[in-house]
Amino acid sequence: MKKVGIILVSHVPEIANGIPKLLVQVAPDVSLSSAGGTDDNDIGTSMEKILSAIEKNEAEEVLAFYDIGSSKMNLELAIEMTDKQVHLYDTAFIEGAYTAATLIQAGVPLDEIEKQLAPLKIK
Amino acid sequence: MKKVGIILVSHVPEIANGIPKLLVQVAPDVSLSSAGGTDDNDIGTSMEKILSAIEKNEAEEVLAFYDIGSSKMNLELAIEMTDKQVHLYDTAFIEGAYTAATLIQAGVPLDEIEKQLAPLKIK
Amino acid sequence: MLTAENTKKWMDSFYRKIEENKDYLSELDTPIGDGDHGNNMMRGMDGVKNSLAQLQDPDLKTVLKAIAMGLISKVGGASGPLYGTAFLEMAKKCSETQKVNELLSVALAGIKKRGGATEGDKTMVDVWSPVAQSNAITPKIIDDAIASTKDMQARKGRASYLGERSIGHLDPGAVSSGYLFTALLETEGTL
Amino acid sequence: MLTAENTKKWMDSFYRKIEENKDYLSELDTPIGDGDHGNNMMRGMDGVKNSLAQLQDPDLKTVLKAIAMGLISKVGGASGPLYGTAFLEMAKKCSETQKVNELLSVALAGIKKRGGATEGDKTMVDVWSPVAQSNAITPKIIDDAIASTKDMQARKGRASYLGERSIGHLDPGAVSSGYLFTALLETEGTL
Ligand SMILES: Nc1ncnc2c1ncn2[C@@H]1O[C@H](COP(=O)(O)OP(=O)(O)O)[C@@H](O)[C@H]1O
Ligand SMILES: Nc1ncnc2c1ncn2[C@@H]1O[C@H](COP(=O)(O)OP(=O)(O)O)[C@@H](O)[C@H]1O
Ligand SMILES: [Mg+2]
Ligand SMILES: [Mg+2]
Ligand SMILES: [Mg+2]
Ligand SMILES: [Mg+2]
Repeated sequence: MKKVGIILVSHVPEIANGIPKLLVQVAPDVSLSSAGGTDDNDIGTSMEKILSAIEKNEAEEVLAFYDIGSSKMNLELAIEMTDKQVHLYDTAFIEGAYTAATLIQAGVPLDEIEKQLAPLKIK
Repeated sequence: MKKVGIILVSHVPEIANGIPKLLVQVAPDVSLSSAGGTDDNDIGTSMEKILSAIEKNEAEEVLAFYDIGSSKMNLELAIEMTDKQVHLYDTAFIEGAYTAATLIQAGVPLDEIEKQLAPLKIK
Repeated sequence: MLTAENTKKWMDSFYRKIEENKDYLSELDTPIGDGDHGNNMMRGMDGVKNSLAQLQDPDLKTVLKAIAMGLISKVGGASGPLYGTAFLEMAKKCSETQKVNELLSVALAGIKKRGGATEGDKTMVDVWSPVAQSNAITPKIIDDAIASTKDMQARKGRASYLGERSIGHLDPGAVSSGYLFTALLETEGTL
Repeated sequence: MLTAENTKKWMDSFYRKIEENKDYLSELDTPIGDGDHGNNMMRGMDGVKNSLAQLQDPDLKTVLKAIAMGLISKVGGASGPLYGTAFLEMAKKCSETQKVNELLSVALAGIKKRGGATEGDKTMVDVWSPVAQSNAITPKIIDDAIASTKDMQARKGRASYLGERSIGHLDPGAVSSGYLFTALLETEGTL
């Protein structure tokens, strides 16, 4: 397992569950965890689900990606409540996560990954 | 129903099925159709599935969004095979589709929608 | 002065207003959002009610924290972490002061930090800010603040995607915040 | 000169090479891609085999079109629309000429248009291009073309995300294209 993992936060459970299927193909050694939907699996986000996705990620340090603005706020709250080091990116959701996954798998250091994520910042 | 619809193409069936759930909340009158995965529902894309998503969209004109590069090629092939007018955008996938859905629902004309999509172009 | 007791009463009153206006709040959220603000707030206030019901003789800090966690856990939309952060900040501050305007002032700062919005962005901030800054909260201050969001162009939240087309609609989070402060006004001993 | 008959034999031979090298192609796709190129091509060639088996006494155009549609329908990855477009372009052109280098030349143009790649981008184009441009295809031309992709930095496809780190690996689509042309070389009467 790589030292850096990825967490994915979406308003929709299916999206949160689906993205790891795209990423695992290029990043089999990257720990991927995700949080989608509200506590009742409605459309929305849940701080608790996000927190548990962060906690159960097997990596020491995690990169976080989200779909739209309201996910970010719950993600930030969760980040404040965990001891894990979480880096949050305002990039295109799927494309940012895909890029990060590819580069983590290839052993690229975080500062270089961030350089490659920079042009994907759209929020 | 609005005259402009949206089609979503992903490598992953769950992602393709999940995005409409995010969009329908802000765009109940926009026809949304999607194609995800290969013919066998493996990770990949299927020109036939894309073509049928285009054909079954209830709108006269559709805006197409996709996840990563290889989806685009099958999408272009499908576009060549349909009589429907399809506009393909190289924007952030979910964010582009969400923006377009919001604006179509509000009755914004296509040229203005495209202006708002322009800064989301990342591929 | 907030106390554990009057804060719980405040929440009872806010609960009832949300319950009464749930559909209206969701309707407000329809043209410029995703139409769920009333349901979100109702779910959140049910969460708050349940959390508060479980507390035995709590102090003010515990009450404010329970409100925050109820909202954060249950709302599901942007207003959850925003209202939640507001009450979390009040909880942090309330050992030092129980004065409403001082507590609302840290709450406002929390909302602004959490959502990145400022005055004029057509959000709940446009109600929280004038209320937190007034020496004496009045119905007029609240109503004017709510009404001011109508002509604003949204710069944060879902409504911001609509640009100029967001003008002409009240902001749903501003309206629900109005209920919160009206409930506060109506709760004896808080001000 | 391509005919319906020798084109079908060409595909039989390509099928066997893909079958034999399926795992190798997927291995090549692992460090710089998603590890599925062998499986994709195998699925595609199964599709081609089935499509061709259903044709009764077809002409060349029908054969080329069936190959294209088999690949487009079944591959599932980027190589599907790329190989598919190549054969589709050959099908469009083959009423006018059946000469291999003229057909490969329209096929190459199709691949470039479909994928936006050009020579040096570390893709199948780096094999299709020198082969299409040579007056006489030889094993050396094919092998050199494949080998040339090793030191290239990928600028298209999944490998391009790796930037400089894509250097030092053969491109899987270049290797599978090599099998296609080796199969062509080995099919009597095509050249
Ligand atoms: N970034 C923000 N800063 C401040 N308030 C915001 C922000 N985003 C949204 N809001 C407030 O939240 C309200 C919408 O809440 P709600 O409908 O519950 O969330 P969602 O938009 O996730 O469905 C808006 O009317 C606005 O007042
Ligand atoms: N834009 C492109 N232009 C030309 N060839 C490409 C392009 N993208 C990918 N390829 C070719 O496709 C091969 C990968 O095919 P495959 O693994 O089947 O697809 P995927 O990457 O979708 O999994 C690459 O090795 C390369 O030769
Ligand atoms: Mg809402
Ligand atoms: Mg919502
Ligand atoms: Mg591949
Ligand atoms: Mg693939």
